This record gives sequence, C-alpha cells and structure tokens, in this order.
Amino acid sequence: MTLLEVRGLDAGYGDFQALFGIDVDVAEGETLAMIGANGAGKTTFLRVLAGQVPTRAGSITFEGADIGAVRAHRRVGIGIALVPEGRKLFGSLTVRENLIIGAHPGRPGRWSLDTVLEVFPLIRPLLERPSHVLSGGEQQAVAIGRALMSNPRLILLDEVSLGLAPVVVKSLYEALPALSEGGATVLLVEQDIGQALSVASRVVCLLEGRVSLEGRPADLARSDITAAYFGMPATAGSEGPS
Amino acid sequence: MEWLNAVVQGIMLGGLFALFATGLSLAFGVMRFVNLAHGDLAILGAFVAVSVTSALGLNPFVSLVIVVPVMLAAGYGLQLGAFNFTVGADPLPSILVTFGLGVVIQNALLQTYSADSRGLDVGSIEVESIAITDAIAVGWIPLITLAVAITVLLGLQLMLSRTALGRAFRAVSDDPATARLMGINDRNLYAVAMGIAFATVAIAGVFLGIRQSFGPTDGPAQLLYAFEAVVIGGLGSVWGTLIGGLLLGVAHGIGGQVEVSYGYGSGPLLGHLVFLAVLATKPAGLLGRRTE
Amino acid sequence: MAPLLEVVDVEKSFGVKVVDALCLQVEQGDALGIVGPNGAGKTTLLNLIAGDLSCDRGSILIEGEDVTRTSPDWRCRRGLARTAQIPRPFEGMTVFENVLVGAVFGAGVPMSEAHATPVAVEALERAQLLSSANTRAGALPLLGRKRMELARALATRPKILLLDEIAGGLTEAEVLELVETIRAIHAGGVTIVWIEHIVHALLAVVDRIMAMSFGIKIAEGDPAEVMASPEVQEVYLGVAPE
Amino acid sequence: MTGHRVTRSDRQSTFGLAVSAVLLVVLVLLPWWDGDGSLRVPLVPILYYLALAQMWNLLAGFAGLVSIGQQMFVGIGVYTLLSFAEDFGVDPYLSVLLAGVVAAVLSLPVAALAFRLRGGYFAIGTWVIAEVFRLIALESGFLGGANVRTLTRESLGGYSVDTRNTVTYLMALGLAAGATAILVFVLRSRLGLALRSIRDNQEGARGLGVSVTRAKLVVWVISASWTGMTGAVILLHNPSTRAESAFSVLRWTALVVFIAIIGGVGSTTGPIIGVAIYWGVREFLEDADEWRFIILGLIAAAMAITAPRGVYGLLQKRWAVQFFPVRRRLVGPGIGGPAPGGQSQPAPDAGSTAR
Repeated sequence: MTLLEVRGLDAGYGDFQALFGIDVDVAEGETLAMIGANGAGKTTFLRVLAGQVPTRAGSITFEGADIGAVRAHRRVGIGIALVPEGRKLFGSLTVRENLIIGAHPGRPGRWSLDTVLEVFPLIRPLLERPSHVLSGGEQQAVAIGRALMSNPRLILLDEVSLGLAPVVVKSLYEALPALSEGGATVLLVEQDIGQALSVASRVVCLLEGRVSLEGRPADLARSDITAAYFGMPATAGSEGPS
Repeated sequence: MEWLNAVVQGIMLGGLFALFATGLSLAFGVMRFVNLAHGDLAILGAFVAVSVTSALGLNPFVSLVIVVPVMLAAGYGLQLGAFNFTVGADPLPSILVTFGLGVVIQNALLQTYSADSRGLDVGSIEVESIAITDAIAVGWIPLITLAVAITVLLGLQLMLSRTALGRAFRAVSDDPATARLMGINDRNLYAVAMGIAFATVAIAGVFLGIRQSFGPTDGPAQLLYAFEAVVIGGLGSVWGTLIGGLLLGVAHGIGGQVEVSYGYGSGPLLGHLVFLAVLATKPAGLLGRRTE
Repeated sequence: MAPLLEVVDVEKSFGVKVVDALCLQVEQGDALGIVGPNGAGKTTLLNLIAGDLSCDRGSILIEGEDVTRTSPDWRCRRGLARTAQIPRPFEGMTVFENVLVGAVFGAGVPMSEAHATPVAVEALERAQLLSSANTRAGALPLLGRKRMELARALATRPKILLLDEIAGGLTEAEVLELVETIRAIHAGGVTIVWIEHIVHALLAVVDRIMAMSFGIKIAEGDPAEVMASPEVQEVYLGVAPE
Repeated sequence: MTGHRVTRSDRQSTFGLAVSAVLLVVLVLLPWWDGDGSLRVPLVPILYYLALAQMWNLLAGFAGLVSIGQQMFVGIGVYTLLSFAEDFGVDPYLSVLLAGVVAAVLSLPVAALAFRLRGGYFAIGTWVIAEVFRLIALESGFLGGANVRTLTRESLGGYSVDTRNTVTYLMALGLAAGATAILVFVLRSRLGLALRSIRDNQEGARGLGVSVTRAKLVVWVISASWTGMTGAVILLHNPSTRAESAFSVLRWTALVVFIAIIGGVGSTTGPIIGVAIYWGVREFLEDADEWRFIILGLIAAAMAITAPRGVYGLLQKRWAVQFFPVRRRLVGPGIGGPAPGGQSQPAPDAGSTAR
C-alpha cells in the first residue's frame, strides 16, 4: 500500500529552485533511502514533506489525502515526524524534556519514554542533563527518540550519520529495524551510500534536484549509482565507495 | 539611619520595577520581541482600574479580577492581529509598531482622562506601616507590592521550568522552526506569551496606581525602568530580573535621599547612571549569559 | 620568513569539541586541500581562520602577525579572503556593486571607488561574470552565485584565498570550468586553502591535502598518499577499504 | 585600463535632480517676495522636521540604528545655542554651527554605551541616555534648571525681526536640503556602499573588509551633529524653551519617526513625502496635539506592518520611479543588459535594500 505519493514536486528558497518535478512513492512499512551529493536537494525534499518549505508545484498525498496545504505544526499530528539535519535539539531543555516535547496528545501508540529508552539505552543515564552537553551520537539518538515519541506513520531521517564516528553510526543504524517494527515507515537521507544501501529496501538518488535513479539495492550496479550520484559517466568514478 | 531607610524603601520600590520588567523580559525571551509600549500599557492598566473602580465601586485590589483578564485578552489579540506580522530578523517593524502604539495609548489616555494625576484609593491600608526601628517603617502597600512581585516571578519561573507550556516557551525560544516539528504553533504561543506579559504589566500598573499618583504620560518612564531592570539583571533570567529590579529600586531610593540631603540629583537620574555603569562594565548584565 | 598562514594549537567547542588542538602551516604559493566527512570541523576551522568565530584556545597568525583577537574585516585587509559554502550575496545590490565592496574595502590601503573599479572589473573577468555585472545579485543562479563569491573574494586582492565547498552542488561540466578558474588564480600567485567534497576537483588543483575527522588532523601530505591512506579511506568514505 | 566606467544617473534621476534644483531655487528666493513672512515662518517647522526625519532615516533606514533618543541631540543643540549666545555672547548664528560640533562630540561617548545594545534594546538604550541628558539639564543651575529660558533680543544682536525671520528660514531650508543632500552623497560614496552591504548581510560585509562598527559610528556622528544644528535652529524659530520641551521624545523623535515611516524609510525621497503628509494632517487638525499624535501614530503603526517602505515604497512598486541617482551601473565592453541610460532592468535603488 502506498503511504506517501509525491507527484511533480517543485520547491526552492527565494530565487533559488532546489527541486524540479520530483515523483516519489513510499510504500507502507518500507525503508527508503534517498541518496545524492551535497546540494542535490535531499534535505529540501524532507523539509517540504515536514511543511518547513512550501511546495511551488505538484502534489503530496499522504494516506490518500492531499497534505500540501497542511501547516508545519499540524504535520506531526497526521503522522509525519522529521529528525532534522544537525539534530536540532532544544538546548535549554533537558534530555527528558526534549523527548517529552516530541509526544503528541493525538497520537498514542507503541512509543513512549520507556520504549524509546529500550531502543536507545545510552540515553537513560543522561535524562536529566541539558541536551547541549551531549556528544553528537547521543544527540542524534535523542533526536530520533524525540521523533518517535509522536508515534509517526512516516519518520524522516536527515543525515543521521553526519559528523559521527563510524562506530556510533553503526549503532544508530542498528536501531533502525526497531523503528520499522514499531510501525513506522522510514525515509532516510544519506550522503554515505554504503550505510544507506545496507539498510534500505529501496533507493532513490537525487541529482541537482531531479530523480536520477531508483531501485532496489540488489538490482543496482555500483557504477550506475556512482553515475547517478555524481552526474557523470560511470567510468569516471574517482570517488565514492570503492 | 535615613540612608538605611532609603535602601529599605528602595528595595520595596524595586519589587515594583521587577514586576514591570517581567513582561518585557518574557516577550524578549520567547520571541526576541521588544515592546516599546510596555510602560504605556501599565498606565493603561491603571486607568482601566480607575474606570472599573469608579463604575462598579470596587476596591482597586478587587478590580484586578477584571483588569488582568481584559489586558491578557488584549495582549493575546494584539499579538495575533498585529505584532506577529513584525516578528522576524529585522527589529525595525516591531520597534515602530510598538513605539507608535505607545504614543497612541498616551494620547488616547490624555483625550479620555485629561492630563490630571490620578490615584487608586484602597482605603486606610495606604497609610499603615510596620515600624522596624524608630527611623525605619515599611508601608503595607510597598510590602504587598514586593510580595506580589516575588510571587509573580516565582510563578513564572515555575511555569517555565515545570509545565508543558513553559517547555514549549523554551523550545520556541531556542528554535521556532524545530518547535513546529513538535506540533507547536509558534504564532499562537507568541500570543499567549504576550497575553501573560500584558497581564503582568497590568498588575504592575495597578500597584503603581495604588502606591503613587500617575498620569497618562508616565508610561515611558516605566518602560525605561523595566528595561534597565532587565539589562542590569541580565537577559533571559527570571531571577536576574528580580535582582535587577531591586538594585534599580535601591538606586532610586538612594538617589532620592541624595536629593533630600543635598538638593541635587534624583532617584531616576541615579537609576539611569547605575544602568549605564552596568552597561559599560558588564554589558551582559550581572547574572546574564552572553546571548549575542 | 614566517609562513603566510599559521594555525597554532587551535580549539573550538560547541558543547562538543569541533576543532581540537589543530596545527597548520601554509606557505606562500601553497595550494592546500582539506577533506573530511561532513561535521569533521572543516568549515569551523575556516571560520576560525577568517575570524567569523573566535578560538577557545590557540592562535592564528598571518605572516607572523598574531591576528587571533582581530575582527574578520581586519583579517581581510591583511590579505585573507574567503568564499562561503552557502553563497549569501548582497541581494539588493548588483553583481558589480557586490564585487566593488570587496575591491574598495578589502584592500589593505584606502581605495577610492575610481581606483577600485578596475580591480572589480578584473575580478569579474577572472570569475567570468563580467557579462552579468549589472544584474541584481539576488537573481543569480547557483553557479553565478558561486562565481560571485569568488569574484568578491578576488577583488580584495588576497594573498590567501579560503574556498569552502565552492564546487558543491554544481554539475560536472561546471565543476571543470571552476577548476580551471581556480588553477588560473593559483598560477597568478594566490595561495589557496580549499575545503571540498568533490575530490577529483580538489586533486586537479592542490599540491597538498590535510584530512580531518572529529576536529583532529588525521593525515597531511601528498594528495594521492593521503587519499590512499587507510584512515582517510575509512573516515572519509565511511567504509573500510576492501 | 579596461575601458570600463561607472555611471549613476539616468534620465529619470536627472529629471528628479532638475525638479529638486528648481524647487530649491524657488524656496531660496521666497523671502524676496514674501514680504511679511506669512509664507516663510510657517514653513520653518516643515523644513526642520524634514531635516530631522532625514537624519533619523539615515540612522534607521540605512545603518540599522533605530534610535529613539534623537531628542537628546535636539536638546543639546538648543542648550548649546542658549549657552553660547546668552551666557558667552557668541553670535547666535555662529552658535548654530557650534551646536553641531558639541552634538558630534557628545555623540561619541553615547555611542560607546549604546552600541553595546542591539535592535529594540538599542532603541530603548538611546532613549535612556536622552533621559539622562534631560535630567542633567533639569538639574543644572547653569543651564536654567526647570525654568523657561528665552533667547533674548540682546543676544540676537542688532538683527531686525525681518532679517531674523529670513535667516532662520534660510537656515532651516539649508538644514532640510542639506540633510537630503547628505543622504544622497553618503549613499553615492564608499560609506553608502558599505552601509548597503551591511544591511544586506553584515557578516558577509565584514568578510570583505568592511569595518561595520566604523561605518555605523560615522553615520551616528553625522546624524547627531546635523540634528544638533537643527535643534539650534528650532530655538531660533521659537526662542523660549525649557528642558521638558527641548528634550521631548514626542516632538523630536516620535513625530519624526512617524513622518519617516509614513513617507518611506530607507529611501531618500520618502521623508519628503512624509513631511508633506504631516503638513496636511497638521493643517487639518490645527490645535489638536493629541489627535495629531493618535492619527499619525496609528497610520505609522499600520504602515510598519502592511507597507514597511511607506508611501514612497507603494509609489515605487507601482511606477518604478527613482528621483535621486545613487545606484551604480558599469558600462564598457563585454557587459550585457540594456545600454547605459536605458531603463527596464530592475537594478535596485539604494533604498530598496531596506526591508
């Protein structure tokens, strides 16, 4: 079943257009990875879904309803939660408060403070600390937990691995299946192709604001991905995962 | 001994300053909004109390039951209907709108109530006091004012630190865009904050009116005192606001005593000079974190 | 002679350490590339060098002069220029006026507009922007904005040019064009320090690479050797070499 | 040389300059056929309000310094003239210049304190400092304390009433026209380039070598000095004063701000339109001070929300007019776009950076 259906989406900031006619479907229960180079438009896409950037053209249908006009603070109520790039924890709130503020009265469900702490046990001893003293990995865990607290149907993860040590990234990624089991559909944005491919059931690659590739990880050749990622012939892969 | 008395009376006055400063500090803390009409709103609150007491024959203390909700609603409505359009990176529009509003309030009060000084009469309690020593007596009214100020600040502090509303205020203050992701309607929250700010400044205005006589053009002075209390104490700190108010009150008390003893100077002048001294030496305020 | 730019034991923390005890020397005529994953502290390092952030510890020297406590405009007039990762033109001004600001104020000596005009024109020419000199800067597309960042920086007649992901978000053809421009600037005697994710662009210009991870320098030296080292492979590409 | 040069004028702005020049000549010659002064005298307040509005516009609209303390410089000007002319016997017209000097000097320590505050807090901070000056004037026996002080006939020397009226008028005219000219010259200069870049992006400007604090300080001192001279001319026009009126925030800042906002802050033409509207409201509501403030205050507050660039901004949106040439256009080989002197390209007015 299709949870999210995006058609012909244009979006941008001021004079600058970041997305051109994006078509993406997300099926219920899948884990979709969106990859692409810096500036490809991945973060903008997530921000559009969360209502932080307005659409200029096209439609967004979520659970059968057009949500293009739903304002940002109402998106969480309909079941969309964004874990923003750079974590964006509230620095003057404690970790516990950061988690609690993520909960939404209209969305009870499996996720609560206790169940979140089960998935991210490293947070438990930090609950009463102000969030700005946490390490990057701890902050990221809190940010994901905060989004889970609203029991989202669709959780959007922006650059979870940004600036984190590989071992931390690994542990965060290990928690991802728990999200799916909890009933959330996952749409994650990554620059780190290797990580993305390891967890995704499907991959969409963006290049300069357009979809350049789509498919199941197993069906895609590395050279195709490299080409779609960098926008050049597959042979010139001087970087990317080797 | 008269100097010690000046300090004691100054502390009592400082409670009132802290009460004035509370709303200013809250609006700045939550949405970086500086309301230049703040003092005029206090005076407006006092005049509303004048009308309510004379029309219904109420005691001014009781009139708060009407004045405070009216001002709270006014603050909520003004924020939603006007101020929200000026919240943003450029401070110019918000300064202009609130400055204009202040001037309009002042002149509307002049038109409605004339330039005469008024007072709010609460009966015999006005002249009663507690003698601490032979030379020092603390009036009941200043004492009640200080107690109310501390209660309001304490309540605000508890609300900010303990309640869901306070959590939302702090979240919006940190990062309104991310707060929206949590389902928080920041614009509505701003209106709530402004409503609370108006309510506290109305209380301050009524207590000012009970304490001393006031006129339609007294608002700007109250704005300046409130602002000085906030800056002296340090931005974004409820207790800083109280300390700032008390210090400013003491400066006014001593300044007044200087005037009595030597014939020069005045409370407000010494208060301003203390503020400028703090600005010159500790621009972040005495208890402040550096915010910018 | 003192090095053109010296970074001594610099530290910066935002709750967590973003730049940690970092040392760096750049000689006149160098072209240094800086690589590392997102969040490694590269842009923070650049901000510290340019003066947009203040160091918690350590010092920054330009030609032996300690500039740690000076403002960005002072450092600019001492010969340091930078481009921003996300271009922020003076949108209300024309492209020419944008560049003129750099030419008038960025020179070490007071410059009249009449004297600065040829400098601005030359910078526009080198950045291949002369034809849109009278366009409103806010209306430029991304490549134009990146070029204008370059032109504004060049107009200050820098001794050393700090480039922050200037190739990011551009198409391959555009990247190649930009590489040519930067090579020419370097050949003209300007020292280059360049942060870039697009490694093949970097390799075409620089003669030395420093790799960073978690605010720490993990490797420095010959570009090919640095990029081939196992540490860099692991942190930069997010995967261990196969 | 590359053969490139910069032009600034086009037909439209040349037209604007021509109109202004004609208007200025007419106003300068006015005393010679306005025998009894019935035109000149009422014009003086309009002219000094224009001078004050332009100076506030320079601060708030171009340097981002939203001052609510301009009354301090008016008051400083008033009391400098009083002191020099009355107490030291200096020629009153020379004292007008000295008022500018004194205001400029005193503006420096004020800046040292007020520049520590930002935005709305800067606004209130300048207001506090203005209050300090008012209280000092009130306390100072030398300046006259709370009493009314008058510029007496003796200190005005042997000048006849008619000469005094004419000189006061011409000085007010000079201040108003001069203030507008200062704005145009500042915007055309390096300082203007710096201010526009700061308005658009302060950090970016710093990165290109612009010394932000210095640029703001220069503007602050210019504005203080010109406002101080205007204060002195206000006293020449209305020779009795006391501290409350010399340092009145309502008269010397609130009205001035309203005029600038309604006309259009951030442009050179806006305050001229604003002062014309103010004149209209004043004529319409003679002797009703409070209503004047209420109406202008409401219009200004509404404008600040709905049309932040004032009436001029609305006109400009409609007809794309620009009267004073401040923008730079590069001409020479290899440059695209319309030919020099041409129109249509949306190159910005210096003022259009204000938002």
